[in-house]
Amino acid sequence: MEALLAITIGALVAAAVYLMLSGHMLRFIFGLVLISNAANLTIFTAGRMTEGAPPLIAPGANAPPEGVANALPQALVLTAIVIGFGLFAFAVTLVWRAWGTLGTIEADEMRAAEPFPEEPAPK
Amino acid sequence: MSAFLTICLDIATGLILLTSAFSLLRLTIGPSLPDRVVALDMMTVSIVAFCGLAAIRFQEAAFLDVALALALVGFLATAALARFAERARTKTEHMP
Amino acid sequence: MNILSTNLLLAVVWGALVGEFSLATLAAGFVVGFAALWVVQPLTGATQYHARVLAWLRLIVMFVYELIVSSFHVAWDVLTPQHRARPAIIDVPLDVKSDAGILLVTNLISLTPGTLSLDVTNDRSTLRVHAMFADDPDALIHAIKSGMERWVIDAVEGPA
Amino acid sequence: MSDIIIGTLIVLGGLFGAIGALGLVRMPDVLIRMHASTKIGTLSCGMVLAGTAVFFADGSTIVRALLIFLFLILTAPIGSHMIGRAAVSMGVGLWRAPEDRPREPRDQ
Amino acid sequence: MSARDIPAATGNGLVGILPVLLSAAIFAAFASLLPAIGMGSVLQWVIPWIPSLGISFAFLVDGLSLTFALLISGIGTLVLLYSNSYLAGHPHYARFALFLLAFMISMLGLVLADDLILLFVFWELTTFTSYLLIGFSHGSEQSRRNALQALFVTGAGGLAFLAGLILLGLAAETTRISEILAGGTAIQDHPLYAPILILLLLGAFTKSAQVPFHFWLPNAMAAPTPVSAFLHSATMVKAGIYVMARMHIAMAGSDIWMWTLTILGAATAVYASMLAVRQTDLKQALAYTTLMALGTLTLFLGQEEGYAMTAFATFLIVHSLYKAALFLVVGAIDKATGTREVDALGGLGRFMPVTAAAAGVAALSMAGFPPFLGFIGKELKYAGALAVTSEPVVIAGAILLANALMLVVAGVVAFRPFWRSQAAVTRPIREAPWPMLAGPVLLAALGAAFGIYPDLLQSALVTPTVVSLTGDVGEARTLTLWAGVNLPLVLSIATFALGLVLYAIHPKLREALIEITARIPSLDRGWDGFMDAIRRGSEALTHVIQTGRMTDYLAAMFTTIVAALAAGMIWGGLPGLTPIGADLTWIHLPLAALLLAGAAQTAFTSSRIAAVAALGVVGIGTALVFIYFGAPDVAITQLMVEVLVVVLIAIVMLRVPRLKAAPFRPLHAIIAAAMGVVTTLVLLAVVSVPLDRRLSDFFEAASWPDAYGRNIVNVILVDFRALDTFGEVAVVVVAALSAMALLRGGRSSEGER
Amino acid sequence: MNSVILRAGARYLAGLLLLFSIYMLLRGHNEPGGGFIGGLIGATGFVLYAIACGTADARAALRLTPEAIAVAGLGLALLAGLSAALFGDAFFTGQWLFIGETEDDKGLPLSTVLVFDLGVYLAVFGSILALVFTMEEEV
Amino acid sequence: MSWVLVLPLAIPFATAILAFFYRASRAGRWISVAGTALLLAASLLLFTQVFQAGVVAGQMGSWPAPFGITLVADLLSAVMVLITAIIAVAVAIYALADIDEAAEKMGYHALFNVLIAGVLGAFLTGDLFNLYVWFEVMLIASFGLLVLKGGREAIDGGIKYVALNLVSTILFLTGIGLLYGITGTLNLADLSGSVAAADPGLLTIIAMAFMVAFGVKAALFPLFFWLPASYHTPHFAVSAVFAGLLTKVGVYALIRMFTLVFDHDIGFTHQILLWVAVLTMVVGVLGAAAQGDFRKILSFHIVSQIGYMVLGLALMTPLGLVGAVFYLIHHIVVKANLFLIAGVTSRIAGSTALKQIGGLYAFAPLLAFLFVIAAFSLAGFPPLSGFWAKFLIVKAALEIEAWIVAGAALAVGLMTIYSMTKIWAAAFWSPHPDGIEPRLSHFSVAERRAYLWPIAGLAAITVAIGLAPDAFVTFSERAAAQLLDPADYIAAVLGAGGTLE
Ligand code: NA
Ligand code: NA
Repeated sequence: MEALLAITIGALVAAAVYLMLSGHMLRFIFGLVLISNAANLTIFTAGRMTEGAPPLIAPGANAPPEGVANALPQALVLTAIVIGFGLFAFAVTLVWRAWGTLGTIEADEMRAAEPFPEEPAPK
Repeated sequence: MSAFLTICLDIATGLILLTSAFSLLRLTIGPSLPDRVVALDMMTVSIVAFCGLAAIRFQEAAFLDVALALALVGFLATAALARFAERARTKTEHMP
Repeated sequence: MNILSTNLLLAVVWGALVGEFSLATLAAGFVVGFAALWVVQPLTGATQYHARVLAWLRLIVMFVYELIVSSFHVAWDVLTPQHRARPAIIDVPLDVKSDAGILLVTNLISLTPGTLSLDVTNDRSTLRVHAMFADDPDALIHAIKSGMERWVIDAVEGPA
Repeated sequence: MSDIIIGTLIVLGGLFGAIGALGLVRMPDVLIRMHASTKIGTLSCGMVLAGTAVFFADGSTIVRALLIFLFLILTAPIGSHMIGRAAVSMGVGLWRAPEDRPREPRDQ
Repeated sequence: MSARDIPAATGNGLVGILPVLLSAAIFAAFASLLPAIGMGSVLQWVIPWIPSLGISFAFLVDGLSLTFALLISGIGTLVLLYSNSYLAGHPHYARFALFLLAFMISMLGLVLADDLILLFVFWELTTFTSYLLIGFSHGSEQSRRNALQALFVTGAGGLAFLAGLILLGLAAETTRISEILAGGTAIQDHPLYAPILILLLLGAFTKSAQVPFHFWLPNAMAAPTPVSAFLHSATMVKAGIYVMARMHIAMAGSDIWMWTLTILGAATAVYASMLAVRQTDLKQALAYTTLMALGTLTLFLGQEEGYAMTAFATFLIVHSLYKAALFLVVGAIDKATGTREVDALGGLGRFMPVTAAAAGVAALSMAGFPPFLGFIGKELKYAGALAVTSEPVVIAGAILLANALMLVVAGVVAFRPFWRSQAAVTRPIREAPWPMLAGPVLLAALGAAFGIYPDLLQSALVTPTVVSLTGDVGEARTLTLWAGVNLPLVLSIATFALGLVLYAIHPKLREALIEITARIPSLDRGWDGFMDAIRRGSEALTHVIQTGRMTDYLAAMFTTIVAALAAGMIWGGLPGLTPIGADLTWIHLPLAALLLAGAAQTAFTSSRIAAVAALGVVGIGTALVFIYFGAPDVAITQLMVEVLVVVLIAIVMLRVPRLKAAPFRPLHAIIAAAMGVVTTLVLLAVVSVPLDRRLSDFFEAASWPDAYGRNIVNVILVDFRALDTFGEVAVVVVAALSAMALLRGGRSSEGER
Repeated sequence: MNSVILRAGARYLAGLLLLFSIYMLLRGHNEPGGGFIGGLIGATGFVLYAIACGTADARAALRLTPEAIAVAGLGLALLAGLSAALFGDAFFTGQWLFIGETEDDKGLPLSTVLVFDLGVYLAVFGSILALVFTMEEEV
Repeated sequence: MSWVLVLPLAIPFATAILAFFYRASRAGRWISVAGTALLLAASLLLFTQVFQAGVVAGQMGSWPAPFGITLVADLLSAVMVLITAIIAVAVAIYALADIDEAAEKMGYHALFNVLIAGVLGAFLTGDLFNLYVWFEVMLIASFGLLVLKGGREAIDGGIKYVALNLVSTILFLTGIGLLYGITGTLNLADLSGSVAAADPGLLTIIAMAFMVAFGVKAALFPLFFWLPASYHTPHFAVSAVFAGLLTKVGVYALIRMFTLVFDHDIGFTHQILLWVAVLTMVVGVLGAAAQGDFRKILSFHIVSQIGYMVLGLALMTPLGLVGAVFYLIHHIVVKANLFLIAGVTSRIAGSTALKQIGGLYAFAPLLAFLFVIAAFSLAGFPPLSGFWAKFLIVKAALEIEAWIVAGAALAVGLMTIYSMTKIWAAAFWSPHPDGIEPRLSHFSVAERRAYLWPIAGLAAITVAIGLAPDAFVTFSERAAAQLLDPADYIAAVLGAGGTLE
């Protein structure tokens, strides 16, 4: 499954990058969500995959049975998901505010901070 | 686990994945916004079922916790999108 | 609902006695407590408590039954090549007033054959229903009012 | 014995799910599709969960399965109500008859 | 603010006096060293500064450095005294005096430093202080431009100089100058000798304004006249000369040294004289004669012969004396009349007799008339030129021409304004106050005194300087007014004759020279174009790179990622890829298919809702992977987050506009595909090697017995790696706070467009 | 959203979600769950409430401002980590107290780890609500 | 032992939390000042310990390395922490005058302190994933600070900053996953040993991912776009702390990873770094030459100067690393200060656009003096700190006969002079185009103090480094020696056991 997932992740990344390059900030956000998922899956995959054996210790036991899934990547992914959500939440808010303030959703039309040379800098 | 159950499990899993696939199809073709929301909702429900099947397949009841959480909050996505559908009508997207 | 709290308390006591607070033991405790309260009913005075609990039970059973029936209904329509549906949107007057009642009625209507709750008007007087087989709207309204709504009123607001 | 019950329940659950989803694809208008998804989807899920409950047959699992089902029948109709209401308010036309099927408005 | 607007005042009080006293004290201190140095001793003073880099506060006083030190502090004192009157009442006089004093001290540090890096520190300090002084009249655009030009040219040379010094330090394995010099010409055998030399000369030539870097010096005359007198005649421009002289023992003697210095020195001397004659502005004319002097000094440093060395030492002093005097005189004229245009001036001798006298004496010395020191200097020049090992005739001829032109300039500067009668006097002219006279008079008088009594100068400064240059006291030649009838004397007479002729035809000569020099390309004319080219080139480049378009930025970033990873793969090679079929069961396929379908739908749909829903599908698919591969906690979190993502996007979509159907973008698709491919390849390679699971083994073993938790993932989160979780929680909280600030803060900025 | 049905359902669902979230928080150390998941679920409850009844009602139900809850949660997590100093241990060293400990049963565990998880819960809960409420109000 | 490592993290967090609750009152700002002062004390304590006793390491949660998270300070970390604390104090004081009440109410002080905490966490952690977490803490706080000002420019700058940084963050995360996938560990000291067993080719590929990810943070060519697009838009206090610290965290991470972990194939990785560094220097400085705004010029110069630091790393010689460390120290102080000065300039002269201002030399000589110190230090004029920084790097390049590199470094120095004098000529020397007299006396006494004390303090540090560089060079030599031979670091971390062994 690692190999299949590696290919799938590649496809997710490709889709995400294509979206992020579109110039439409909403599509950028979609790409961001996709590529975050891809990154999380990458960590998960790189930590190797074990079917259906969550790293839980049964009551009465001192340790999980042999061959449970690798717990550390799971913890890392969980952390990454939550951080990713925080970043996403800010980014999506920013896009919204950009639409409100700059009046465009097209990234390449956002030129307030870096105006075209012929335009006078805004005061 | 008996061979019968294993086969049943494979069949059921396949059917549930088919459910997801059909939902995905509706999601893709739309055409209306509510269509897509319904499709996503259906997909959420199918994942709940999938969790149940996974719990049996791996004899691990912990997967039911996933199902439980999803059953509770999956509705929220549906509600948010449905509300969007309704409000997008009334509050047409204006240039601020 | 004083008696319900008493019953719940009994469930907790049961859990403590069994030494486990799993939901299963608590449920068992609730049943035991229900029985106990029924037994001591003469002491606490007559209430509708037990009748309503029974009404709830009926509601649940009827509901599961209707859900299964309706699923087969729809499944049939899905699997057969031609669509038999003659859909329409029908307004049903509502008698049930409480939040819980309205919620239950609309939910049950949605999960039972041929009908889907669309909305309740803001004055809570009318329920809009999408019916798949709306050849006879009046019959449908009657079925709802005497079926689902009745059961819900019995369970939530007490039997008439 | 229990394997047969479990197997039957989950296969039926899966079958209902697939049929419901097929309905989602096949049925003529969005409100009718919602009939399919709301009712059959809930039932399908309920059956699989019942199978799970039987399989584990311990209190905590049964309660969890029951709870999930309860959540589902509580939320699914509310969801369909919201979508349905939105669909109606958006003017998604009702499917009438095959001979003069109206064009459905697209969300774009 | 020009000088004439300043109301007459006697000075600037204590701020004016203190620097004069201070520099006088410095001068006196150096003067007190004269006997010891005259006896041939060398004083050294070392305190450690940066032992880790082998750099110390090392100072060395020998003939060469003492000569410079005396010129610097002596002329500095006079200039400060002069400035106090010249800029009397100037609102920024304190800054002026501070900068001038700072410059003087830097210059002293430069000539006394016995450490390469210490020398450079002072070198750059002189550059910097002179920048402030040149731009002292900062209100004028021209002033600012010229200050920048001086800084940029000398700064550029300074950086080459630094490289040369560092290399020299590396080659000599010491940064102590005295140690390098003690090694004699050993450094010339080092393979880096040529680069070191070229780099050092680049520094020296820019600083000393040698052709072709000469153009900044006349422009630097934008500075107040006392500054020009001090920096641009007597001191700073001689820093390059000093360094060449300082390194003479170690570096001179090679062909490259000799030819470079001789040719560029001679070229500078001749060319600068022509430019000087061309000028009508007195200060500009003097500026070019300074260049001529510097060229001559460079020329001499190219040689090793005793006459050349003696000529160098003498002319160095001569030039400083008369040139500083003449600059100060020009300042007095400017201050008195408000102009420095030679054609507008005349008849000042009646009103400013003392100034006129000082000017006359200094000019005679400059023109090389006996009995002034200038004459001795000139004689030695010819002697030195004739002693040049190759092409002495050409060199002597060049000097002759330059000297004749010098005579013309001397006449123009020091004679005409005072004694030409035709110019109309438009305002009352008064003699300059005594502090402005002290300098010219004293300097001119010294020129005369040393001419008449050359022995004094010889023993005190010239001979010790020659020793510094050659290491051999026997190389010092005698200074004398009358050395008999010899070739130098003949050349001197020829110079006078030619000079007087040229002076007579001066107006025509000037026009002719204007035409000739106009045809010679000058870097100054190119300067503004050069600066403009820098700006426009930078703008063009920046416009290409920093386009302001985010898609360009992102495309560049992704391309870089692909390129970097691909380069790594090509260089390092992939160890082998996991085959697709490994551990694959049928159930994996629909999982992957779900993810792929969701991703494709998100990428290509033009319906927002479809995209969001498809995003949800990917989220669900991801969660399914987590579920299936034993990560319930992660799956729950993923699902929760996915739901919230949908909720937030749904809210946002109420405001932002719909997607437009986007045309297919082939370039972006290629970048995207490449990103996907490299990701897949790397991941396939990573999972092909076995994983070391010892961290998780530890967590599994310790989770329950030591951390009392049975959910290992949770124990990792809240115990084993709690710090991660804490940081993560901080991220979430701050994200919320930031987003709130953005949402609420934005209210006011809406509609600002 | 102006829906009688949704509003009626939201009250129950929100309560249910809140309850469930605390359940997930408390069991997280031994079963799937924990502070994040609990906080996320709890927040979804109030988000639902806000969608159904408006943010004003939801804020009223919450009593404290969500951002204050979030920052307090962060503070609580920090305190849980710092508390190890009182016992002479390193930052974030868990301190455990078992109530009613016996030979074969550790009894009811109370720990700084749980306090930390509670801080995580509050921080996640408050943050999400702060974000969503503000967004809702600005639409 | 470990608490001395924890305090620099805990103090800013506690400060942030307190400042948040007092954000609506004036107390918030003073909490921030007091908190950063306390932080400075704690940082001094840490620095002293590391300086005297060598590498300090502590295991969080008492779990032994490599299982638990390590906080560790070698000399490089310790000095970065100290400098960060100094900048924090300076900016906290400066903020008293620069930050308006609206921004305070929206939580400026909390965001600022969290940013500092994130920076410090990045410097102190000995764990790769934990480094990622601190990067994120820093990043999200910087997002908030960046857009706090609102307005078109800040939002536009914010969009680009956020978008490009998010890409790098995700790449970093992916890199961590991959590195874990081949080594099975996250502890940096442990990684240092574990990579020996890994496939070198694969390691090189992953190293490239890290190089790009940190390259974005450090603003290397061609990944720096976000910086000039955004740094001129926020409050001045904010851009000062960004300019001083954020890119330097990227540089720090590059130094740490490419000395401790990715030193297996220097001939490839560091050679690439070398040319990237040269291009960064050159492109950055040319970018600056094209600008006509005080802050935009400074922003491009950050890019350019980062090139020097990375050059020092890329040379990977003792002297090169000495130069890199020294450059870091110098640059943080100077660059932050220049942005602070830009803020005062803007307040009294009305703008940062060079064409629209002037007269500062005539009317605000003190400011002019302080600017000269910072600007000419940046330009590498002796005897200011920047000279020694440049000197070390150039000497390191010349030492190994990297002529082109050294030449580029010197030429870039010249262009830096060009830019600094451009600012000087336009803002200070030339008269104000509107005839305004930009005087410091326009401020109230309290404002003037809040503005000038930090600037003067940082200028004093610049001068001190310049005049007495030996201590700093010696220090940098020790730090570089630790980097080149991380045995002490590794021993301190892997030996810093928790309670369980
Ligand atoms: Na958990
Ligand atoms: Na920065």
